[in-house]
Amino acid sequence: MGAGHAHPLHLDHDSRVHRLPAEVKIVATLLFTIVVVITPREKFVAFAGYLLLLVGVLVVAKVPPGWLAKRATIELPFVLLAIALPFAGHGERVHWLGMSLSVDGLHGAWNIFAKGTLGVLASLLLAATTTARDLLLGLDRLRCPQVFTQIATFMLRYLDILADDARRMRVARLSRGYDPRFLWQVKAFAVGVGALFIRSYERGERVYLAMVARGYSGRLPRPEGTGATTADWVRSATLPIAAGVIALVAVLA
Amino acid sequence: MNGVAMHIANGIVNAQVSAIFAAIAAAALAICVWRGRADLDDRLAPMAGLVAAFIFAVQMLNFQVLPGVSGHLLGGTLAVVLVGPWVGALCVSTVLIIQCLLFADGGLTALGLNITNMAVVGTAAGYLLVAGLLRVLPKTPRGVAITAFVASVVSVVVASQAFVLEYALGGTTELNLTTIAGTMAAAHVLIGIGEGLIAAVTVATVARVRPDLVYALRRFRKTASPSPKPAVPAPAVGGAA
Amino acid sequence: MTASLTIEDLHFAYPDGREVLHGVDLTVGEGERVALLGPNGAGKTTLVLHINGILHAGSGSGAGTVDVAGLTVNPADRAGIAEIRRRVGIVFQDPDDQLFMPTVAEDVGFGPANLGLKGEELKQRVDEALAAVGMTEHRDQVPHHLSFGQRRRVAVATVLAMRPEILVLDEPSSNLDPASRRELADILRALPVTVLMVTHDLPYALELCPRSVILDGGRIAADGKTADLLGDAHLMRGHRLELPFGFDPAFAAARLPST
Amino acid sequence: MTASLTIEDLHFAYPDGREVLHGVDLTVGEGERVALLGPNGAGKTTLVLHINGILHAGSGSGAGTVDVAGLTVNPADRAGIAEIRRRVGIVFQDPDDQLFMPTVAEDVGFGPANLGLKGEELKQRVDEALAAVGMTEHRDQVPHHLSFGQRRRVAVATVLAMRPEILVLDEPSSNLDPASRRELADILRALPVTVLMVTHDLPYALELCPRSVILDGGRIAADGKTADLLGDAHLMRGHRLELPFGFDPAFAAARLPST
Ligand SMILES: Nc1ncnc2c1ncn2[C@@H]1O[C@H](COP(=O)(O)OP(=O)(O)OP(=O)(O)O)[C@@H](O)[C@H]1O
Ligand SMILES: Nc1ncnc2c1ncn2[C@@H]1O[C@H](COP(=O)(O)OP(=O)(O)OP(=O)(O)O)[C@@H](O)[C@H]1O
Ligand SMILES: [Mg+2]
Ligand SMILES: [Mg+2]
Repeated sequence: MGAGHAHPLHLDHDSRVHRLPAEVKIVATLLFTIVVVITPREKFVAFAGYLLLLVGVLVVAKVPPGWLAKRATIELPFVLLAIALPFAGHGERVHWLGMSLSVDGLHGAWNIFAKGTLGVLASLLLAATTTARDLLLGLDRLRCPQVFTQIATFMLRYLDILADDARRMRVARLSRGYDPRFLWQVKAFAVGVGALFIRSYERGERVYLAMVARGYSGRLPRPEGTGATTADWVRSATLPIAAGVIALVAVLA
Repeated sequence: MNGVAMHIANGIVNAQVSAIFAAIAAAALAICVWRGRADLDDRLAPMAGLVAAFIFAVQMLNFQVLPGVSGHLLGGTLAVVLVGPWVGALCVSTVLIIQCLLFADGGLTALGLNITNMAVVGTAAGYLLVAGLLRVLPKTPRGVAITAFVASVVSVVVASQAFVLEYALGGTTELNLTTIAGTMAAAHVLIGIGEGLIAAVTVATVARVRPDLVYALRRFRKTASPSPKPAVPAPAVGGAA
Repeated sequence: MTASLTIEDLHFAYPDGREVLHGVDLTVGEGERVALLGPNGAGKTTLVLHINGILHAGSGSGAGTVDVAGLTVNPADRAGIAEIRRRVGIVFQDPDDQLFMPTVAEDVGFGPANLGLKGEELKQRVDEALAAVGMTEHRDQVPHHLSFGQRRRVAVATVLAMRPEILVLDEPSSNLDPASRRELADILRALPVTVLMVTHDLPYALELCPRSVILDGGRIAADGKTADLLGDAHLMRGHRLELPFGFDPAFAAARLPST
Repeated sequence: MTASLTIEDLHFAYPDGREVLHGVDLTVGEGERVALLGPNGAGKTTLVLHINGILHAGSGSGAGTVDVAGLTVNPADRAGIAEIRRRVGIVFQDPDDQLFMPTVAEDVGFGPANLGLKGEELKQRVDEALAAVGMTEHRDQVPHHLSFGQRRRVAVATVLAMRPEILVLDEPSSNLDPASRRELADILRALPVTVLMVTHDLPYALELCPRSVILDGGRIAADGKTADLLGDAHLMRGHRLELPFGFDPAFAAARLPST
């Protein structure tokens, strides 16, 4: 991970979606997700429409579908929950392949599955096309209170330090004959967690002081550029507006 | 049934209840921002970032608690002990916001629910216990470790019950609430024990090596040995720190 | 000569109770170049970190005053501290403490950007500083993927780019290859600023700093012309300072520029 | 003379694609002391990290073989690697990479404990190693609360305590005060082991290592007697190596022990 620049879900290439300022992407994703969530669950066509919209974004952003599908598996616990619902739900029941299923539960399962999946896909597309730093900059431009962006900046920075220090400690141990198969691994882990925390903290503290020594006052210097233009907003608005139209048509139909 | 990983996804709780809790979370965080500013000095700023990063890292450890039941650590108590309740709540919510936006973990529309459970309820419960326990327990690394352990277990369970409440108000499918409450509580007692152990080890190490960094001990230290440093001027810090 | 830096009766103990400074007094005049010598653990780094308020009485316990260019270091006075930090540039002993941005160029630009520089002017500052330490071709690399010596050079560049009035360097020459070491000396000699340099490299101190101060056990043990101090074998030995192998004081004196 | 270390046609590129080693060949005989010289970024640290398999073809991309005391470094062979790590002790360039335990004594004892030492014997090893670097009184401190030079000394002690057959030191003298530097040289000279030492301190190399190797741009550029290499001004300048200020080769040669 390159010093808070990239993150594991970021796809490092160029596309029209990548180039959009982060703030318009955040707002578009949020509005899209809200439309998805308020759509009544039995409007099946609407959800198909939303999926098509996301496929459109995926094509423009040049995100490989397989890559996205693999990342989407973090939703799995919820899919499992969804599968359980038809069995555990109340009310009217139907019988299918010898199983007694609750109708409300089936609807609930579909609801969680459809809305959950669409939400995860939208968020993944946002993550794939936005670096951590752009995201923070976007939040900053959206007037997110500075404490959050400040804590988040340090958090991303420290994630690197934690990973880096954990790696250094591992190398140091290995070089001195440590064989992680030994049983006292647990003890080493316990000692390690505390030591890692202190060590990373003190390193991070020194880094922070070095930043302060060079005039840091809570805000990273903004890269040149003024943020989103009207054209950017218009372009990104297509997604939530299209979703809104689909929802409206589905409800009215 | 499956013990829900604590990050609620889109579509589990209906839109109205999600909106109500988003408003509650926003109000609570506004208070934290206001109260936390005074705390966020030179020393606490990097600590807050590290606590957030640490919580972020431990939240990635997903525990298989029982067959088919998994959950992960929350970190609220650790945050309270090291950076205090206000900044602690801000740390946990920052983690949740970043996880939601950059790691697609937890639904965007469920952010208010998640923040309420983990950042507000979990942290508040942890804080009350820490404050209470430290009155009676010794202010030593061991005492702080025990405090952190107990407070972690309780706060995790309390936070999990907040989910049950939300589900009762706006669950999209009718389920037997006592079953959910029972399963969630059982699963989270175990999660809480795991979390408590990590929190206890970490806090004990910090208390031994850098006692000055443990927020929960500051109050007691001040009376013991008056520090020459003047109190941080509250308003001046606002923009800068 | 006006004083750039005045330290008076500085005491300091770390939070774990270890007392490190026991009353340090030091005055450095404007434009002077002073070497700060002393054994490992003498408190040199601790002293240096007081100069722009990174360590202060509140970060452990201590007493005494530090004045920089007429301003008193007082951590409670945020505006004053900011002004002092704009005037004093510190190169840390460990380059890993200094570098934190995603690329070398951004890291070097961090300080000047905080000073309000923008656009072309900012870019020029960065380019100049990188050229000075010979790291131009690495400008887009991740700082943590550089070699140790390269990181040290970038660390020096980050401070040069801020054009401070007072330059404080903690072991700047360690891990530099010999040519870079000389180049750094050339750069420092050409800058019209006050320099306080911590070093264990005695010939380097002699070459660059007319005056030296020895810190040992948290107290100033000697203060005088570098050549005189290095020539006093008894004094040197008393503070774990020895001339390195093959160093010939007579040979060196002959080559010393007459500053 | 049997070879302690044989490196053949070693190539290496870091995961980000930067090619660092372009076919390095090096043989070090048993009991030899060899200095590895070269400019910043030449690939010295990268080379050193191959010797006990911390870096290998799999951690980036590369080719070639490294043999240590007759064993071939092969990261897939866990038992072999463990044996090699028991024989080779590496002092890292950055002491922070080396120290990770809560106290100095535990850190120094970590390696010997992994070798199976216990109780009194373990304690004695730790005491000896700490005494050798003069850090006995700091045994119960947190390593990260030491000064940089003190951390360097502890880092050396952690490796000495393992009594390796081959000692690889990456810039061991940087940040050490002059007396510690000399004491380290005395320790190294007294040990009956093979030493490969990376350094930018040319007089130190001359004092300690009869043979030197220059690595530049990922290739061995020269290999010969240290005195000869240092005497070849043209060669030296070509690889950013220059004799430091005040260093008099004639003066040094006269003082060199006749090894
Ligand atoms: N964070 C800390 N906490 C406690 N003690 C410390 C800390 N940092 C340094 N010390 C102690 O303070 C003393 C002085 O350290 P300092 O880093 O100032 O030395 P130094 O003169 O810079 O040495 P070196 O030449 O090795 O860099 C040492 O004895 C060290 O152990
Ligand atoms: N982790 C890394 N990822 C990518 N490139 C790296 C990494 N570490 C080092 N490099 C590059 O490899 C080259 C050689 O680095 P190395 O650390 O081996 O140099 P060195 O000879 O030890 O230099 P120094 O004298 O400064 O310590 C440098 O150009 C550096 O930028
Ligand atoms: Mg120092
Ligand atoms: Mg190196």
